[in-house]
This record gives sequence, structure tokens and C-alpha cells, in this order.
Amino acid sequence: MTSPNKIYTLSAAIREFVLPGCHISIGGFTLNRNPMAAVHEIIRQKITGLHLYAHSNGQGLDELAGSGSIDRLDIAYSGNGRYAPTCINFKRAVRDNQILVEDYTNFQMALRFMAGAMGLPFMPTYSSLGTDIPDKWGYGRDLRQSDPTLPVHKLVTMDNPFFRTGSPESHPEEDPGDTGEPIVLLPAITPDVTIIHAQAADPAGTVRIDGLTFSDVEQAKAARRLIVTCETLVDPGALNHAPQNNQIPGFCVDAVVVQPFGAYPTACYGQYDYDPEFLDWYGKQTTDQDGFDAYAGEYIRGCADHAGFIEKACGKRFDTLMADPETGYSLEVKR
Amino acid sequence: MTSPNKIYTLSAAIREFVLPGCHISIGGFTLNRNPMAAVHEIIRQKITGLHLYAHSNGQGLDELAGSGSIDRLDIAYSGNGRYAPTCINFKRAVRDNQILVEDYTNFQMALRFMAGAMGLPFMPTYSSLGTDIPDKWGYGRDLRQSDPTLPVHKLVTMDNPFFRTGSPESHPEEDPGDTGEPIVLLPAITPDVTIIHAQAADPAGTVRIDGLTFSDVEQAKAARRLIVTCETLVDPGALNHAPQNNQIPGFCVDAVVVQPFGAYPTACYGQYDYDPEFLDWYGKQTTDQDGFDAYAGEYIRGCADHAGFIEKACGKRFDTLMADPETGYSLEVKR
Amino acid sequence: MASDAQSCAYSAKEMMVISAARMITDQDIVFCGTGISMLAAVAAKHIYAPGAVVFFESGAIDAKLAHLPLAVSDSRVMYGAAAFCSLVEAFSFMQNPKTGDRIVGIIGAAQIDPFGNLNSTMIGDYGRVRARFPGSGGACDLASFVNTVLVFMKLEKRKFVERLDYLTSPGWQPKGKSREEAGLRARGPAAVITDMGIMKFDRVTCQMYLDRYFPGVVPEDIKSRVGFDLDVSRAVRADPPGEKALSILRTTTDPEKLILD
Amino acid sequence: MASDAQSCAYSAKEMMVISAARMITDQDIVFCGTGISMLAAVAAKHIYAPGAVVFFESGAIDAKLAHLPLAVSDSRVMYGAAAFCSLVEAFSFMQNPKTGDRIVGIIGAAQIDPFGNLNSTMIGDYGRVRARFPGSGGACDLASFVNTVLVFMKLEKRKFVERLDYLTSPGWQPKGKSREEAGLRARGPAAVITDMGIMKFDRVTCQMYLDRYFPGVVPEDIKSRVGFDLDVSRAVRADPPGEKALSILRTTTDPEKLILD
Repeated sequence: MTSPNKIYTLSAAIREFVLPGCHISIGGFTLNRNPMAAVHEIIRQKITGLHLYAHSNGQGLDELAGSGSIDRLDIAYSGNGRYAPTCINFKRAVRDNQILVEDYTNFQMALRFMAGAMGLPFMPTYSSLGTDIPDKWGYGRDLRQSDPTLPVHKLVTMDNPFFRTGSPESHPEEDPGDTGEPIVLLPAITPDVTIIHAQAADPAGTVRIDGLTFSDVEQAKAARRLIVTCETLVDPGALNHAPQNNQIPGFCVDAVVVQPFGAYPTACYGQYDYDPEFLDWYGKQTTDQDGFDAYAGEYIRGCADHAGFIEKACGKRFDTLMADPETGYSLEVKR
Repeated sequence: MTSPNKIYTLSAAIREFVLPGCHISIGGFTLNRNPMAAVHEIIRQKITGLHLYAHSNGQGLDELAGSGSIDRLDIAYSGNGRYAPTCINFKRAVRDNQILVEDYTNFQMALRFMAGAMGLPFMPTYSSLGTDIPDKWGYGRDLRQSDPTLPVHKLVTMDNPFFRTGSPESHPEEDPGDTGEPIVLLPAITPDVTIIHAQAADPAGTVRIDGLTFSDVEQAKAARRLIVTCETLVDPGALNHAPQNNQIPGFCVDAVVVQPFGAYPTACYGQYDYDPEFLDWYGKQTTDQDGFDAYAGEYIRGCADHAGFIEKACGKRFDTLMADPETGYSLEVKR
Repeated sequence: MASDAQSCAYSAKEMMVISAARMITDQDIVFCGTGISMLAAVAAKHIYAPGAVVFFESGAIDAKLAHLPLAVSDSRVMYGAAAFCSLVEAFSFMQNPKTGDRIVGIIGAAQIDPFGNLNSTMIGDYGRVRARFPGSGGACDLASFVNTVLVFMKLEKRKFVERLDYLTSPGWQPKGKSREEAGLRARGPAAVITDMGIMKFDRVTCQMYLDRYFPGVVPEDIKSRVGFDLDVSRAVRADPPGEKALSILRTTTDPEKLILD
Repeated sequence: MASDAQSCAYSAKEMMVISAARMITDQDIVFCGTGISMLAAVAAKHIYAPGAVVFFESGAIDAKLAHLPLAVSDSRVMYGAAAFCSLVEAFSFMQNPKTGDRIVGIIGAAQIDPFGNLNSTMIGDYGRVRARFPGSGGACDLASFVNTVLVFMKLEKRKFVERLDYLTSPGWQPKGKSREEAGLRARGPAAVITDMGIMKFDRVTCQMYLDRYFPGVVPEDIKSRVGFDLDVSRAVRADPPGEKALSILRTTTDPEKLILD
């Protein structure tokens, strides 16, 4: 096809599309398929002031919090499985008021990405009625008013206009006390850039994710710009033999980056597992800011690229992480 | 697994779940993967008074219209490809006021099914603003008021509460003339029963559709009861080798019916093509009600089951409809 | 627009298809309905814009289209596609401005008014229908969302009318409002391609005017087949289809004459 | 509930897991978070309810669970699943009453109040946080939508509090309203499973009471570890875990002692 060339190096893609202060979302879920090579490149390029949107980005979120890359965060969940009941750099950054945080549920964040993907201003849900989620705003009304990149409300509770007042037998005008049924409207998220990591892509940008897709597809379609890092770049047409397994068409994609092991130290289904030894070590190493800074200096900025990081962080142990072809994860890794 | 047995004969499934006057949706799109065996069984059992919800059911819709099975119809599109610019029995039934019709767009019908699937009362869209679709109601306010199975409104146009009034620089209170941005809310559809036809299912009800799924998945999840007719019933676990290709989990399914060629005379991707000769003949045969009645008497009620119908309608020609394994359709069929 | 210098015998339908195909570029995402719209989209890919992505509301994106589909749900739209999606996802690509702005949509209708508003639903009163058409399908969605809409219409007085019986799909001024007032982001129809010429819309008055008449057609003949006052003063003669384009259309796009017949 | 007559040495964590597993039947769809919740769901399938379907908010439905996952996104939730879905689809199964009514959800929290409202977000004031927890994740969605919610809590006075610092997930009376008044369809938590006993909620007062105390525990000890007045008058002794159940838990469900450690 005569599409423009979308193949980028990682550093070029991050430099072109991840601008300081921009709104960003990253794919994956806790310890699986986070675009970690891209996260590290953001830290390497010292891009700051980011507004991150996350449903449950464990490792990627925590490293962006530790590195001071993010100023604002819309989030549903910040644990990382058994390796961090609450992500520790996130926890510290919140306690020290280094990031503004606004809380949602996982469904709500997924719906907000979906609204963006669908070109809608909002999505409805019954979730969070009766809780503090509708009442406690991370970004105040003044900030929202002055910053046009923020929705004017955290969310809006309205009466469902389709609610049928009264019982089927009674006439509704006889039930003036029936106040209807509340429902929550959540504002869409349209990130300036989304970065996801996939098992395969082709030069036109067609994306194939193996295993669970989480909210990656909605995050990808919602974004103004989309970077896809992938384990393997396949020939044009190679993915067309099974279109049902391709989730994102090329016309949504701005940059395709070939990045083997791009999700490490998180897992990539069918390719490799998460690295429990690294995640345990990371948890101990980065409990204070000095610890994180030492880690970032030596392991991220001290390495030219992701291959260098993996060599340093994992070395020969990486062999034990390789996925068993039947199950999609490692049968050898010590957890 | 110890799940209750979901395997039904077609006649038993239709008898148990498709009650006279109930609200129904059927899967497929124009001339592809309509659950035609089930449609014929509904006609055979003389079930009437149905309220049908369809985005673009060509053949299935037209036969239900011709047979007098439906009283009400929410619809987006009633053509059948080259074989019927407007489905002819539908056209006659509307002209003769035999069915009440309410018009939506294809996106809107798909969104209404999605709202039902998601347990939401409505879904928003910008589609149909400025057209007659919001204004012309097929079911009047009195009917809606007295019949609790109908939504109280066809749709509702509201102001988007997240619309940012004024430019980013100006203060919104200085723009009192800015009236906001309209958006349309569409009521959910929760059919009493949905019937879809799939290439494969297992005894627990896990469903695999090959090729495009259209809105089948949303229609299936939105329904109170779900009947799945399938080309092949596979062993438990056989579909678990590729979970990414299974669209509906067993806990959504009430009845699994093994029905080879259950979509004929519409197509079933990877299995068989639509039957142009039959569709052409049907178009000529059923231009008037007598013609349809003769067809239904001889081809549907005159046959004990779908195999009998296919033998009569297609006979040996069926061989020419069988799908080429590479392309998924017939390379031999005369169109 | 391609300048196909050479000419040869061709049908009005072929001229319509080639006219639409000429408007499509390699950067476009082309969305089409059944019949001649589909033929035009596939022809564009075969003749002028091999890099264009054809997609269908049924959810097939960039399929091989090795054989001409006869409905948007035809299994022939599925073979060799780059990706499949659901109906909701397909239409969401239109509603989302990032992709919607790049989509060229091709649709037909039963009636059109001077502002490019379309009726594909019915003739008569709603509830007392004299003639019924298939309904919107995806036409209203397309006309609401995407920036470039091409409309195929046979030129007949009963089809080009001052006032629609039902407004299915919004044009440049739906119900006397501007699109912006109605809440519609995208532009109205870019062109109406008929069997005698091509109409466009004045950016100021939002009214239809004759932009091109096909070779052998007199503009006044077009004017007489339109049920409202059509400005033909700006019209110039369209280039006939080139020999090569016609040859590809006839031998590659629709060799079985399934739609060209 | 199974009556496991025989007894042997076991840990409080094992008793908690078995207690939750006992509440799950073959007809249930079980939804769970990370850690002990996940262990309980998998144990239920191994011990009491092989027909139960375990699904995760990450989108994996009825996976083989050949090895214990350590997060809901662990690739071990994907192997041999009946189907995959997106996050939106996974939570939609809860919000849709047809499926939501059949779901048993298992979650944990940092704080619980007498009405079963939960806090898994933070301690302090919003905007001036003293301690931060992971946030709702899917807990609020679950507590809002499904009919049967089981809560795992360690019995500590700072966790069982009169007043939450943040109401993340609604119980039987969120913010002093009934669930119906708040607009919530489903019921509040069915049980709170602690390391010393099991609490339930009075259908009239909506307040927590002690339903079962574990063998070797005195109800007054439980009362003293709760930061509000807990009714222990209705409590009876829970059956200890049976030998067979313990054996399956230890040898099949978590042989590597990844969570039982």
C-alpha cells in the first residue's frame, strides 16, 4: 500500500508524540503488557508535566510516578498484584502532594476511554452512586474552568429520562413523589497520545494483541496520536489471514516501533512472563526517592536502550521467563 | 462441568422461549447469518404478535413480515443487497398498515442493543440531529404510556453537560447566549429473546462466530433469553484453545440448538454462501400476499424441518454454495 | 482529477462510477453502502487509489475484495480483511473526529432537496406510508459524521424535490438550520453524482448547483429534470472516462457485470 | 454449607479461604480481585463448586487456572479460558442484571463501617492524604452491581470503624441512604470474612453482626477488635475446615504457597 511510512525508532516516536505536559495513556494492566520500553524512554528523555490516565497500570504508572514525569493522574487502581498492594512510588508521590490524583472505578475509566474512542462526550453508568467518588474531585472547579484540557465536571449525576415512574398499572401523574432514577455521566478521555505494546503489527499499522486486550483498544482509538510498540513487525498481509484477531486498523496508528521484550518487566502473553525477582527487588530498592533515583540513573538513564536495561536488570535469568507455547506463560519462573 | 443441559431441539427451544407477543431480535445482517431455521420454525409454530428489533435483518425480517408474525418493528434498514433494494413483504406490510414501524439508524439500533447488553438505560450519540428521526415516532405517547414494554420516549435530545461554553480564554458567564451542544439519548433494548446463528458452540453454551459478528454479541447479551443455533456442536473444551475467538460465554446462553445450514438461504462465512437463485425466486414468488402464503405453505409449513426446506428450496444446487476454504465463500455460485 | 484523454463508448452508470472513483485518494478511508456505491469504492481502489482503505458498516476493514460483494454483509467483504469490528465500532470510526474526518462516504437516496438533505425512508406521511424504502441504514450516521459524502442519484424530477417527505440524512441545511446549529460537526454532501452530471453545493447559500455535465448532455436538460430551481451557470463539461479506467472497471472490478449490467 | 466433620491443624488464612469457598455453588459466576480473593475463588472451584465460572475484571472467563495467578492480569488467567472480553465487557456483565444477579464477588478493603460500606482509597482528607491505598479498581463496580459480595478483612480496630475516611464501595446504607434511595439495584455485602469469624448484616437495621466465630475464638475477643458496637448475641461456632478441603487447598490450589505462606 502507499500509506506513509509509520515505522519509527522508539526514541524518535517518543520525541515526536510525547510532548512535555501532554495528556497520555498507556496500555496494559498491572503486571501485564505495560509498554515499559516506552515508559523508560519517556524517563530517559526527561519528559515531565504529563497528565496520565490509567485504569490499572501497575508498573508503568509507578515508574512514571517515581521519576516525576507526571503531574496529574486519573486513576482507578494502583496496585501491582502480589508485588505491590499499593504501588510504592505512587503512594509516596501522593502522600508528598507531588501529583494531583482523581479517583474513578475501573469500569468508569474503561468507559471514559470508550467514550473517547466512540467520539462521544460521555458514557453513562450506575457505578459509584452513593459513594465518595462523585463528590470528591481531584481537580477543583477553578482549575477545570481555567484549563480547557480538563472536563468541566468530574462527572454529572442526572435523572434517567427513560425511567418509567409508577407501576405499569398506575398512572404516572398519580406518583408525584417519585423522583426518578439517578445515573452517572462520565466525561470522555481523548489523550494527546496513547502508547500500547502488542505482540505483532504490520507496516501499515494493523495491530494484533494476543491474550486479553484489557482497555488497550479503546485507549488506542480514543487518542489523538497512537504509538504501538510491538514484539514483531510482520510482512504486509501476514495479519490478514486472521482479521478476527487484529484489533486496531492501520488508520488509527501514527507510529509503529519494533521493540522486542518491550513489556519487560511486565508480562507479554505467549512471549514471556513478568519478572518476579526484578519486581521484588524494585519494591525494596525504590521505597524512598533516593532509591528510585539511583535505580533510574543506573538502570534507565544509564542504559542506552531497552535491551541494555534488560541485560542489566535480568541478564541470563530472562531465559526462565520465556513463555511455554501451550499456556502462554513461563512454567520455570520462580514466583 | 455440572451446568444444566442447554441442548434443545429447534422446535422445543422456539416453543419454550418465543412466546406470542414477545419482544425478539435475530442475529445476522441482510443476507448473511440470519437464523433462518429458527425464523421458519417460528412461522411453522404460527407464533404471532411479535415485536421485532432489527438493525438490518434482510431475509429473516422479510419472512417474519410476510408471515404476519410481527406486529411492531424497530428498524434501521430493510434491504437485502442486490436481491431486494427494499424487502418486499416488509414493504407491503408497511403500506397495508399491518405492522407499526419505528425508524432508527444502523448505529442507533446497534447502540440500543449495546445499552441493553451493558445494563444501561440509554446510550448517547450525535447521529440523527437535524433529521426527522427524533421527531417521527412509530409508537405514539399514549401507546408508550399504556404499554410498559415500550420505552417512554422514542429518544431524548439533551444538552451535553460537559460542553465547554465559550472559548478557553473567555469566562463562560460572559457567554449567556451560548446554548450548548445537543446530543441524542437512545433507549436500551432488552429483548425477551434473541436468536443468533453461529458456526460453533459447546454444550456449556460458549459461542464461536467466524467472520463478522455484526451486532450479534450485543443482541445476545441484551436479551433475557438467548437461543443459539449452530452449525456444529463441539466437545467441551474444544473452543478453549482459542478463547479470543469465542464471543459469548456459556452463562449468557439458555438454549443451544444444533442446526446445520441454519442460516440458509443467507450465507454463513466459511461454511456456505447465500443462494442467489432462491433469493431471486423468492423475490418474484412473494410480491403479493397470496404468493407468500403459497411459499410458506409449501416450503415452510409443508416441510417438517429445515433439512426438508433446504431439500425443497435448493436440492442438489446446495453443493455449489459450499464455501471455498480459503475465501470463506463459494467460488462456484452463479450470482 | 485524472485526465483520461482517450474516450470510447460507455454507459451512464460507468460514467457515474468513474466520476465518484476520481474523487477518492490514497489517503482516504472509503465507506460505502450496497450496489453502485460499493462498485465505485472498489473501482477507486482498482483504478486511482490503491492505498485507500475501503470499509463497510458491517465491520470489515480493508478486505481483499477479490470478488464484488452484493451486500455490505456479503462474505466477500470479509476475505483477507485487515481487521474485523462490530457495527458499533464501525460507526464509532465515523463519530470519532480523528477517523471520521478522513472518511469518504458514498450513499444513495430516494429523494434529495436543494440543500442536499436526503430521504431514504418513505413517501407519504409517517404512519400513513404510500411507498416505503429501506430506511437510513448507515446513511444518516454517515451524513451526520463524516466530512466527505458523495451521493448517487438517478436524475428524475420526483427525486430532486423542493421538499422531502422524510428527512433521513442531513445535508447542508437540515430543516432550515445550519449544520452547526443542528449540532452537526462535519460538512454536508461534497457532490451529487447523477446519470447526467455532477452537482455541488454553494458554500454561501448551501444550495445545490450544477458543477459538471457529462459529455453529450445539455445543462438545460439536467435543469428540466430537477424539481427545484437549479443553477447551471457554473457548469463545465466533465471528462469522459479514460480507456484504461473503463477497462479496469469492466475486467477487474465487475467482470461478471453484477452491478454494471 | 458442607459439613466437614474431621479437623486438623490449619491457619487463620486457610480458614478464611475455606469459609468463602463454602459460600459458592455450581450455579455461581465468581468474580474476584487479587490475592486471598483469588485464592478463595480458585479453591471454591477445586473443592466445592467445579461448575462455578470464575471470571476476572481483566476479561478472562472460565480459564483453566492450572497455576495460581498473582494478579488479575496474570497470563495465568488467560490459559484455556472459555472466552476473552474487554474491561468494559467484563464490568458490563455485572451491570447487566441478567448476569449481575448471578455473580458472587470477592473483594478486600482497608476500612469497613457498620453498614458494610468500604474504603480502599485513602486515609486522611481527599487532597491531603495520610495513607494511600490502591483505589477502587473494580471493587465499587462490584459492590454497586452484583447481588452477593463477600468481603475479606483482617480484624483490626483501625479497619472496622464507625466512620470511613473515604467511601469507595457502597454497603447496605451508603451515606445514610438505603441502597434503593441511592439508586443501587443489588444487595449490600452478604458476609465479611475475617481471621476470627464471619459477620453478616441485619436485614432490618442493615447493621453488621457476628454470625460465626472460628473454632478457638471467643466472640468477646472479636467484639473488642471492632471499632463500633458489634452484636455478637447471634453468633455460633463455625465448622473447622475438613481434612479433604484443606488437602485440596494445599496440594492443588496453592501448592507453591504463593498466597497461603
